[in-house]
Amino acid sequence: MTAAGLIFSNIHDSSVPELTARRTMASIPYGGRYRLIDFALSNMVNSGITKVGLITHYNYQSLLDHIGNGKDWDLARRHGGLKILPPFITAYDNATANKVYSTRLEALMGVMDFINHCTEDVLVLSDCDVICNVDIAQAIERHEQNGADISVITATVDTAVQPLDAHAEVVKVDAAGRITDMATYDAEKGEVEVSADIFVVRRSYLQRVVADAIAHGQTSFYKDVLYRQLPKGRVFAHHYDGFFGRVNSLESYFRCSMRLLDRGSCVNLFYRHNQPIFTKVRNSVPTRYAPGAKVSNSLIADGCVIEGTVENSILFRGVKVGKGTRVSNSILMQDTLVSENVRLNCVITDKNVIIKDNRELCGHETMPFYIAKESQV
Amino acid sequence: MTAAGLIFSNIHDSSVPELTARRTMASIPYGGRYRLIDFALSNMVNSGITKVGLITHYNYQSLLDHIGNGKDWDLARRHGGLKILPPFITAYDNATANKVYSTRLEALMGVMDFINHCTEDVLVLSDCDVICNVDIAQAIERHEQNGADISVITATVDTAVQPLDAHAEVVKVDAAGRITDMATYDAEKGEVEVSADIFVVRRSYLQRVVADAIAHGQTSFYKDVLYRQLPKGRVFAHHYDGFFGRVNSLESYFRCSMRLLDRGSCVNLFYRHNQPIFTKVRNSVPTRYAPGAKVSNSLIADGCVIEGTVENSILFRGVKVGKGTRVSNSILMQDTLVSENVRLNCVITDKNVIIKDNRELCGHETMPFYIAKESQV
Amino acid sequence: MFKKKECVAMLLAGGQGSRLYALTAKTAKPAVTFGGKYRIIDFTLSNCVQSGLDTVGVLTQYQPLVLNEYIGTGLPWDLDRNYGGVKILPPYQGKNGADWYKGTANAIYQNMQFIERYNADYVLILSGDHIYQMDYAKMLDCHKTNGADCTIAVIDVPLSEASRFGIMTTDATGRITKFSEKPKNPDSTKASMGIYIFNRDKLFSYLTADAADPKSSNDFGKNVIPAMLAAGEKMMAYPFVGYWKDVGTISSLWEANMDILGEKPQLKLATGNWRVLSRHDNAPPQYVGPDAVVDNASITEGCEILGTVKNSVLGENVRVMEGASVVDSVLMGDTVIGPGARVEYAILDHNVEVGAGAAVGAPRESADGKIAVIGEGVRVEAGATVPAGAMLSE
Amino acid sequence: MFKKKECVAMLLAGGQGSRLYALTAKTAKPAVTFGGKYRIIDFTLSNCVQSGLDTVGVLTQYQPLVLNEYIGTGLPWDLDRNYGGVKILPPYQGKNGADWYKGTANAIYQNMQFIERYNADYVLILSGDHIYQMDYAKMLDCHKTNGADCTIAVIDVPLSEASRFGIMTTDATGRITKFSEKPKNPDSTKASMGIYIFNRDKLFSYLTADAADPKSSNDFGKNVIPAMLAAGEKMMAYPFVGYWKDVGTISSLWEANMDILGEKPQLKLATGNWRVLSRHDNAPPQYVGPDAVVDNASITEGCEILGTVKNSVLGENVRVMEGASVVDSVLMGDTVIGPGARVEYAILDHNVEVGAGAAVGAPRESADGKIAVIGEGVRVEAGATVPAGAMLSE
Repeated sequence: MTAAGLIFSNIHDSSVPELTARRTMASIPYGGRYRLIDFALSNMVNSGITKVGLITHYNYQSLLDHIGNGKDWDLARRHGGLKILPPFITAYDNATANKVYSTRLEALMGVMDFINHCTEDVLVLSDCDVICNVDIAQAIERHEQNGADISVITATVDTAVQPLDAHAEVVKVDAAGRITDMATYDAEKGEVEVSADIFVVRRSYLQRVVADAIAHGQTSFYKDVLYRQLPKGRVFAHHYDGFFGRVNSLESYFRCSMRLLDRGSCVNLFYRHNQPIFTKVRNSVPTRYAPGAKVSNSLIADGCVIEGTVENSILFRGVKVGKGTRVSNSILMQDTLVSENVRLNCVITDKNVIIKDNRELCGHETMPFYIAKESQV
Repeated sequence: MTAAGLIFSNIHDSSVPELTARRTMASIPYGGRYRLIDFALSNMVNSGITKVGLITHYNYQSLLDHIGNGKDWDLARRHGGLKILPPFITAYDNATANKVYSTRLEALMGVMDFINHCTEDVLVLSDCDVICNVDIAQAIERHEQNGADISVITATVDTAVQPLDAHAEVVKVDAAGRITDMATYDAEKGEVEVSADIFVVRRSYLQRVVADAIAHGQTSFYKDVLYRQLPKGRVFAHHYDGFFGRVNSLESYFRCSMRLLDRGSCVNLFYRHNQPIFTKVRNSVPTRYAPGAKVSNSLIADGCVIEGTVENSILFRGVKVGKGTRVSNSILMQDTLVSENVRLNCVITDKNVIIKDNRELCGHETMPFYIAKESQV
Repeated sequence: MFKKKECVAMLLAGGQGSRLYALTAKTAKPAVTFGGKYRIIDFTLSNCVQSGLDTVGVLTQYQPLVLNEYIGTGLPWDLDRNYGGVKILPPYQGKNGADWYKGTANAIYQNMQFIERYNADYVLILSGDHIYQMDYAKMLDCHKTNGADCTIAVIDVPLSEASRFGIMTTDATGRITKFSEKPKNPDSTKASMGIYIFNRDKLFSYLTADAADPKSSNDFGKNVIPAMLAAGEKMMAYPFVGYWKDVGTISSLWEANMDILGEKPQLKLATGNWRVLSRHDNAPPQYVGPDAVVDNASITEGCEILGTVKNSVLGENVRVMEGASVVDSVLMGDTVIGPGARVEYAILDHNVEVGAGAAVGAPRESADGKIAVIGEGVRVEAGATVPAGAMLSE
Repeated sequence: MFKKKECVAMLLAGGQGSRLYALTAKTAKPAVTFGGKYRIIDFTLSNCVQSGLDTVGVLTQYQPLVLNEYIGTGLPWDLDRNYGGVKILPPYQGKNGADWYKGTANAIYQNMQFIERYNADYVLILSGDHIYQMDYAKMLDCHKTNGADCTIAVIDVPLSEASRFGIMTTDATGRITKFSEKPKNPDSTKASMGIYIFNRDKLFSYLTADAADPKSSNDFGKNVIPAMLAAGEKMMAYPFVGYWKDVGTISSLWEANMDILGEKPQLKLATGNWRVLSRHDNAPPQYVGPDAVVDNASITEGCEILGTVKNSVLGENVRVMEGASVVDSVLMGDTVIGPGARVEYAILDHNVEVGAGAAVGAPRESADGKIAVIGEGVRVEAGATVPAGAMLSE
């Protein structure tokens, strides 16, 4: 079975307004050198998919900068490869002029041309707010064996550790893997099985249900399409049990990031056999630990210069930590400059932030202190 | 002097509504296998420019398909290369939300980030409605020698052959090459010197005048910026004397195309030493002339199959001309299928048009008959 | 980081192709131009890509410069990949000295390290000098389904011609029971196409044994295949039906070119999504002048036809001037046929210039099968005559 | 269609680098890892790209597989171009037989065709085994301004060391008046860096004469440069000031690695827009564990440090387990230092495994300059001891 991919870059942007003020959910930096889209893209590429449509609506300049020509994911191809699907806007007034899709179903309607021109048997749909490393090839194989219309990747979430919100869809699955029920998360406690918002769909089936939804003026992919298909018994779950994180608030972003400092989780996400996570290659120099630097329990990207103390933190590329400075429990994004004798605790700095000498900034793990892009403190 | 390029893909779209209904001016097919943007891009690449920003506003899916990852222009690079600059739209309401630029100056304001991040000394600005093959490297050299702020590429147009409209800017130049006066075309007859809408500008100067124009709420690059700079004496003309065509109506599109059947003009445009016109490579087979085919004075792309008669026409890739058919004075775009025993005269077919057996369609050179994309007649 | 590849293709492109004489003086046979805008190797490379094989080692030895330039980064075939893609594998100097490739098997033997890097389970051995379109993925499926050690693609040839080929005798299941290289009295019409799929480990052990045998000529057909057969390995034939031509001689090269012409060409260069990919320059569309006559011809970009072209295949940038005629000929490209010149029943390599009024070749009816061949860069003076069957080189 | 290139760079990368012993057993010297995430050749390649030279021929001969894979399509250096870019130029078999490269000049001689294709006016000759950052565009400007036939980059060396180099004596204008290869009594401190710019036609005529001379050893330094000087060609010295190091020996390789460490490193890998480009995998960020000690070190992606690292350079995917210590050492990558193991004053090639509790090398103070070297793929058993200055290979 051949497969093509389709990635929604903006869905759920509004959950994390701080980080998406000038970027898409897809281009939120994560884990020292990644952007959230790297997970969706790598999952597809690792499963042998070589054609991916990337649905963009707004704010996607930073996403285009990250993606470049797709070479870093080996998707710079003459045939297939990565295709940007911009919103359909025209200069002339008409029904669709200046329309920016807001739901998954509307977005699908907007890219029916792309879907119709594919020749692949199945499509893999993915959002960008989940962090996982799924063997999608296996899911496609099962999809075929099951004779499924739609297969939903699902994961088990312990709500005590990862709180959920109403963006999550809870699934009930029978012994054969069939999804029997599906509902928006409603404050259940304990371990719940949720959709990862990654779908394997037969292309012809998707064409039909989307056309039908258009005809009926429907708007929700879950409520109007998926829910109604359940009784037919051809919607299956494919359980994934590796690292699973979902970014639905600044706090959950902080929590999902800090989970990487648990070595087991980090290895589970990044070191799966034959499933590397690809990202844009930036020609950074190695990180230099100056004489006298002290670092512990931290994840550090290349291109950093560390002269002070760093603990329980994540440093993105090009971060500088000056002498006499102590950075604890913090996330410092690309090219953050922390000068000398600074104290940071539970702080998130966005790109190109400058923290001057002798500053002391302190948040809390339930309320990290976010410093916006290019701020100087 | 280092240079970067900036291409406006949508300016003047409204001049040719037929051809831009679902594409940009930049992606109008021309000359059998090209799109109009190929001229702007090739001019830049041939002058050694390796970083080009492509300003897109609307309708740019077909442009993205043509450009791909930029490999065909050798612009698929890690550093520099081709950068798509999409409109700044955000999901959140604010002053610039859903704003689609309509003038060159507004477009420049929208991409100041790109301009500010360039490190090159000069920028080359180009529209997509002119067809020419200019040695821009030479223009940049003169620009430097002249100590110019702006150099405008100009060409001589004989209005008897190529009618002009109010989009054209007429320039007056002194012996030293300085532009002394500039005005919108106002029905002058005979040979007039007009701007090709290609500019070489010092980057720092452009930053300053655009910032100034923003501060003063101005909107026109010509009227508010260029006209006012003339008295300072640092605006120069760089005369170009090769093939020059400008598409400002369907009729002028037809005329500019037919000029390629004059072998001298065609060679002048396409065979300049070290200045090839690059375009997207499509893996077409060679064109096959079946036994009995008759072809004269025509420009024919690869991938055609000709069984009938073709005269004074331009055939794009993948066109089929059936037995007993006669195609005269026509432009058949990509994958047009002309069946058997058809007569076409002064017809323009857009992509994927099908003309069935025994049809007879006839326009006039002053009023070519345009058949829209994917029509069946 | 090398991700595992199920199957790696090894394309033997080192042959000199000496029976193409002037056409292979400066270039290896796989790089010879075919069909106006292709090189012979394009067929095999395109087969690989369209069969989903994205890791191809190209083994070069003889005059590789043109081939190296042509393949470049692999862009035209979408083989410019971060992992895999097309890689040129020339002979090299190791710690213990230098070795040229001694035979087809030896060439693969010296590059086992390349195959190991991708940890491939299967190795597909190809040669770069046949014209055909084949889906290797189906052959691999067959190989796996059969649980074979080696699968060899075969094509039915007329019994009268079978003695020119390596002939496979098979049992009812398709298992090869006998292999005879150019048998005098062939007992089968299944000819080997020189396309082999091997299980990697089996291949390596036979190659290692073959390399240790000083008497071996290190050739697949002569040594490795017979050795495997003798040892009772499971070797299956994979029947192929379709156009297939060895273009190893002047006349077969001419014929194959002519096969792309006609009302219904025998050799289709594109069918559905399957097409032959090639590297070509960005030349403008072809121009056919007011008084030109073009009848039954294949013409490509950059050509300018002012005279007559009949039953001919023209490559890029050929100019046929006023009053000139080109009949029953193959012009590879970048060539000028001067005013009033006549080219008949001939093959012209790249960059040939035929001066005004010159005559190359003779009408096909009277040429008695003798094709005139003009090598790269040759200039035929104005008014000169090149007889049928002549072979000119620089 | 080859567009003209003003200057083409030819990078000699065929040397064995035998004084690096175990480190060059399986790979050519230019492909040896340096500074944790670079190969030695990255410095020269990056210099080319950042000087605006986009056409680079890399001449390979000895153990080219690793180098070929590493350079690949040229992507990391933005040299995967449609016109120009980086091209590997191995020795090849021509119509009249096969030739390995006999010397540096012979390697260029055999590839004159490559330079001709780009119709270059100038040829820049480089070698791939020095660590330095230099803007060749400035050198070319100088060459043109001087109207020179050949320009040679020189660096000032201490008079005491001058006898180890090719020494140029110049007049007041910088014109070279004398060239002495490793002179006993040097009369100048200007040492040749082995970087030459030639006018193309001059170069070709001297190379052709050199190739015809059976007594020549076909070397630039020994034959071509002296011949040009003797003939009175205009040869200019181009002075270079900055970091420059020949990393041809174990100790110089170790020292150059250490030069990227410290409060203010002597060797800066990136300054402003100028940076050394390299190919590297997509490894996750480095992890420094709760009890790790990292002091004065350069560490790159994919590393996991649970023990102690001091005064050391670590390449990709090095794991230093609990209680292990790495001091005064260079670990090229993909290596595991087992729990409690100790590595001091050593160079470890890729894929080395040091078992738990093993000891490699001796403290620098007591090692008497003897660096322990462990070749690619070697496994040091748990508890084993590898003495200072030992040289292990697989």
